[in-house]
Amino acid sequence: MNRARVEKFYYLMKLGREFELKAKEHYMLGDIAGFLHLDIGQEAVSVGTMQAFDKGDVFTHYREHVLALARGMDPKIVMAELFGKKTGVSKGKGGSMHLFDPKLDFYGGDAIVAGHLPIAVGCAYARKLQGEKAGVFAIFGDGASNAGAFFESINIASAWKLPIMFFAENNYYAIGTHISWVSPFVDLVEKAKNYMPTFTCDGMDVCDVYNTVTQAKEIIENGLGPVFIEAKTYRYEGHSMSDAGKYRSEEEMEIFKRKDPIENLKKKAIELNLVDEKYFRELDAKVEYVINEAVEFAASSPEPEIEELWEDLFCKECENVIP
Amino acid sequence: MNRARVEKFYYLMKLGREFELKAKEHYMLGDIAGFLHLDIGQEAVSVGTMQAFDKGDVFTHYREHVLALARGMDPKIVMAELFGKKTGVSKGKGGSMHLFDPKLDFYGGDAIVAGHLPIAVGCAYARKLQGEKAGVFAIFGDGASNAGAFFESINIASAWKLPIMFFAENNYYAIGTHISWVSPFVDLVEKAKNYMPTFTCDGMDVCDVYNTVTQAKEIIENGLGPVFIEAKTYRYEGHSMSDAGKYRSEEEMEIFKRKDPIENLKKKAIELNLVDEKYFRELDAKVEYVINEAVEFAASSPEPEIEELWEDLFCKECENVIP
Amino acid sequence: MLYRSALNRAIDECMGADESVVILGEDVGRYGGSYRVSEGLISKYGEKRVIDTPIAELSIVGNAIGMAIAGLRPIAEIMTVNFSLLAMDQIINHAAKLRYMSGGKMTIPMVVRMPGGVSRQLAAQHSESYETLYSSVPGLIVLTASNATYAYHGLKWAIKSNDPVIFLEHELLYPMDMEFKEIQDFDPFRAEIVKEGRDLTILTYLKMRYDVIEAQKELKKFGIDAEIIDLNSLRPLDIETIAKSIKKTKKCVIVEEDHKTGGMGAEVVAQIMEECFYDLDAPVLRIAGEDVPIPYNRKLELASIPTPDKIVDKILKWKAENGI
Amino acid sequence: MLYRSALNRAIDECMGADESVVILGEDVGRYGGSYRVSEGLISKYGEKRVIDTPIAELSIVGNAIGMAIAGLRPIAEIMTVNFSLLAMDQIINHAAKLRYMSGGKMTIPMVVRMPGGVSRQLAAQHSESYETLYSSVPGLIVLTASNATYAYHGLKWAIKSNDPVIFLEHELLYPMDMEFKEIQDFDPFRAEIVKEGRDLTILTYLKMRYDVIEAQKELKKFGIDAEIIDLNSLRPLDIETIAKSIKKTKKCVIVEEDHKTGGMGAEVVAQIMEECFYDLDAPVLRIAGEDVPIPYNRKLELASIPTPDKIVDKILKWKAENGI
Ligand SMILES: Cc1ncc(C[n+]2csc(CCOP(=O)(O)OP(=O)(O)O)c2C)c(N)n1
Ligand SMILES: Cc1ncc(C[n+]2csc(CCOP(=O)(O)OP(=O)(O)O)c2C)c(N)n1
Ligand SMILES: [Mg+2]
Ligand SMILES: [Mg+2]
Repeated sequence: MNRARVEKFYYLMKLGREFELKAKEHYMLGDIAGFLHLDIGQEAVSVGTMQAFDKGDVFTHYREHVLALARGMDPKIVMAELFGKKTGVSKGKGGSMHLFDPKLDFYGGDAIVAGHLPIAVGCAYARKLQGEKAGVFAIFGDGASNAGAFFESINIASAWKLPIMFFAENNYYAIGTHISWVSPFVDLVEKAKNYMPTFTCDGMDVCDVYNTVTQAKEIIENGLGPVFIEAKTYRYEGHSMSDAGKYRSEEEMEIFKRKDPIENLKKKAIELNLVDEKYFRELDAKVEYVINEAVEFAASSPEPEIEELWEDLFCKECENVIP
Repeated sequence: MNRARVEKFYYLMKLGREFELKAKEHYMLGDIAGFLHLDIGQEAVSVGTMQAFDKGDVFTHYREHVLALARGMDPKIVMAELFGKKTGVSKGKGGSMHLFDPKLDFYGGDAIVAGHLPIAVGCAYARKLQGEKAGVFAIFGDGASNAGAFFESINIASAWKLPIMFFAENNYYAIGTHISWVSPFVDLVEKAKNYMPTFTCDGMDVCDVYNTVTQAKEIIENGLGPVFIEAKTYRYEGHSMSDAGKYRSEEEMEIFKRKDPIENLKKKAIELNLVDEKYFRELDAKVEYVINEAVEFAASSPEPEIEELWEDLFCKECENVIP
Repeated sequence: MLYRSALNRAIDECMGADESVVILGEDVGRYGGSYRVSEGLISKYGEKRVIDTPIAELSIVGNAIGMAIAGLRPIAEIMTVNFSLLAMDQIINHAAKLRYMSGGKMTIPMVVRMPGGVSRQLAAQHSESYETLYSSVPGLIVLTASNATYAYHGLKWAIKSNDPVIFLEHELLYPMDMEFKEIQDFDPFRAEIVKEGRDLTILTYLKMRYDVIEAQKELKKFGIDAEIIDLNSLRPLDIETIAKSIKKTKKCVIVEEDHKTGGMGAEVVAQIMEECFYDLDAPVLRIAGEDVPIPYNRKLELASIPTPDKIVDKILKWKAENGI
Repeated sequence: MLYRSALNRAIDECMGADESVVILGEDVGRYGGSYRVSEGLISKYGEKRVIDTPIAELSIVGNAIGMAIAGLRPIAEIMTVNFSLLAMDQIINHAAKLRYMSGGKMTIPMVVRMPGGVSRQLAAQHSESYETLYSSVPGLIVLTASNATYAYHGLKWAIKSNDPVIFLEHELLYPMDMEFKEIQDFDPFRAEIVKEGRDLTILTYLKMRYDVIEAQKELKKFGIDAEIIDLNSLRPLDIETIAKSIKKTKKCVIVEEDHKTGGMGAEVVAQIMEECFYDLDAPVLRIAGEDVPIPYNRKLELASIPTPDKIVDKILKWKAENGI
């Protein structure tokens, strides 16, 4: 841990948290609709992984705002997407669950549980063929680890020694279903350890996530095939805005809130005398500014025109020839 | 090994072998068509499993003639089905790949690779609920062990401790694709051993198959959840009648032919002085008689009437009310 | 009665009366179902009969088929029809075919319940209506429930049926409070004449029923007396009721939320072509969703599906164009 | 040229010209493809570009999408369309939607090739034609190849296209030796007028083309001069060519192998209803497969699909009934 890293981690986690708190507010106000899956509590995973896995391709599921921000997506265009605006990263067509930016190699936002995993594997195949060392990062939840698409993916990646990192974000719940009811293992590494090297890390500790990903990605970069990382973490909110998350006990919630990734990073950094309180207040202020700017941008951006309904279905060449 | 068992094993394996050789002949003559997948070389698996797993439900794939016969299906109605006759076990509608007989708890003959596995798991769930101890037997090939349906099935069966035996009939090839090209493991137990107790047996040795299944099924009967057995075996013929099987070397073929399950059982039984040559000749004669009878029955049976095309889609109640 | 309560009651009564009825799906148990259809059932019937499954749609349907083979009467819930694409092989290649290809030996008494349709800004992967994918499959019965009465009776019928039934619901209907009628001789395959009329037959189903009812009030102001028919059953289709209405009105419109090209309306039009060609004064008008994935933005989303206003406009334009 | 050689040549030329073209599927490599379409390619282009996959259709298509995203041009082969039900989610929810829901940011240049149709006694799980399942999906281009010329040009076009193309073939066509023509301005979306005629328009595609040609010879003996149109592209549909023909003949028949209810013909009829209603002298006749899974027995199998004889009979009967 050093000062620069603390700054980056803290800033991005705080940015993610405040971004989502603001999104929640605007969901309540009706500016945002549909499914809004908050990452609150899980920021260490999103930030730690994206900071460590800073090259290569990223495939993710629908709970991806913080991952996108940590990857470098401009909060303005993410918020605008949530508002359904023309200036949004997916032109208002995707919404919260579908943030895509090929310029950032971010092909994220799949709303079919585990549906992005075979795609990520195919991308990894291509990268190997193309001689790209960085490989592919694919993140998914405990719930996804029961899907056929997940198993086919680890099987194929292992058989063909593909450069891909499977990152299991185990927050114990798939909506209201606890992983222990529907899987023989609560520890998801059990599903992969016969297939590839596995790692576990503390999903509430951004440094641990960062270090583990950094270590694991060497295997990929050295052409030694896929790796699997599991991080246990916890979402403070319900599954999405339409879920109150009542199926979890206060105690369980408390255990994780005590490990809050943002508060703990702050505490540790201050304890280590790397920075002081004031330093964080400045970062907080910066975050506030950026978020407000993002909301303003989103709110003042235009809606897409009706004509756009029929655009973006095909590439230009096809759009032109298709009657 | 005792005399009675030798008789049973030998008779059924020989029956299977001769049945299929006859089927092959009649395929060439045009009496049988479509896909015809021969089990020749693999009879020890079909017979050993069905003799040991003699209660409970059986789910299988398309390479199932010998399994059906070993389960007790009348060779007449199996051959008639291959001939597409009204007297066939599926009234000529199913053919070689679709032999079903609920009276024998034989729900076999699925032509979608691994497609029967989730169904078998559901049946096992029901049996557990109903308090039936015998459970379910599901057999599949090495190729099926790469399918999402397979993985979902072992995951669910393990999570819910269902009474089901997964039997992997590993003949190394899925049509022309060697298991080592498309799976990280040639030993399929590797895919299951984290999920449930696993066993391996020699798929060319009927006694070993029988003993292993007998041992494994105790786990199921005692309500301890699923088990997984792998048998390495080999098909002498191509994948189906439309495949010459040229992708395999003569040497490879020879290795397995030297382990022929029928010849070896015979040799061993004679060595052990359980029976003599003459005894087998009598069994062979019986087999010949039964097969000829089956062919005669099939050949002389009537074809289905055209009207039957519209029958059997729905149950009587529905057939009556559906306009 | 709430639409979702009607469904709940149907399941509850069947589970109470018959031990072999079980339900399975993601979050159907302790959570009570995404749309609260199975609320309360787990405490009444226990977790062995109200089964929380993993996120594995292929297995949900496959497992249900196996349960049916073993003598249970499973009701599988696919959280939304969008995810049923993962279970397509089990539905089409297995549930629909096992009986036929076994020469009638196998019996598959099961229901697959699925909500679908355009809800509110759920975007492309959560807004589909796959009526065509199912209603084109021999061996399946495909019912849709637009109202509490049909939801209750239709689902009960489906659970008792010995053949596989695809039971389609609509996400926007669950919380709606609706009139409810007990019906004696319930026939799941009968279309409902929602409103009689002389000038024009409007066919519809699921949530569009309500948009059509709205539109019809407006059409009345233009002196158009529309007959509204809710199809209820998509496979088989009650072409008899449709034909009778067209014989009277000579004009027909079908309103569906699904994408127009290859949507349910296509088959309806094709059957009308076969049965009513000489009765028609004008070509049947299809009012349907646009041929694009459903976008997130609300304005675009609404532009992608029929609304009462658009239904009225399109009908007026069509009448003018055809001089009818 | 053999039909399968035309496909092979198209792939071969594209792989030779463009390093980013790869093929993947079960047994496409060392085995040369179930129907020998990819024969010889692995020795020419190596196993990195001619990829033998496990039996995992969901992954075959999903992997192909990922390859496309990474800049390759994958051609995925699904051994038969029957198994594509396992890949439906990747095809419909991903390949078809990624571009749209990313606001045009994602580009998915890929082809999914699949043989289908009723071959010879392969029974219910190996004999389907799922044209409707794909042609009803916005975001997909769906082409069918009934002949070597279209197979070659159509597949080449598909490989070069930057959008996902479903390329449907028919199992009985592979070994057929066919006339082959080089075409300069090839347009994949144009229907082909196979034979001009004055009395009647017969629409068809894939293997039924040949049954229709047979039937037409017989019809001629009854003094009926039929125009035969091969649709080629199912999505988009060349309704222009169809409408022009109907304007001339006033009568239309569609012959398809797929089950009648909800088959491709339904959408064709619906578009004809929209475009040609006033031109028609009689209702469009759909001649299609029966609404049952395909049985194994040869007699029943043949009874379940159109044959030249049945096509002739049904047309004569329809003409008599409609007095045309
Ligand atoms: C194939 C599929 N089935 C069901 C759903 C509905 N669904 C959306 S998220 C979710 C839970 C996923 O849980 P998990 O993978 O643990 O991720 P988390 O939401 O906890 O991050 C479910 C069931 C879906 N989107 N896709
Ligand atoms: C889902 C699916 N994909 C492909 C096929 C075509 N196919 C039929 S059998 C087979 C090979 C299966 O190999 P394996 O599971 O090892 O069984 P074996 O034939 O060796 O007994 C394939 C690819 C199919 N029937 N179903
Ligand atoms: Mg989770
Ligand atoms: Mg094999």
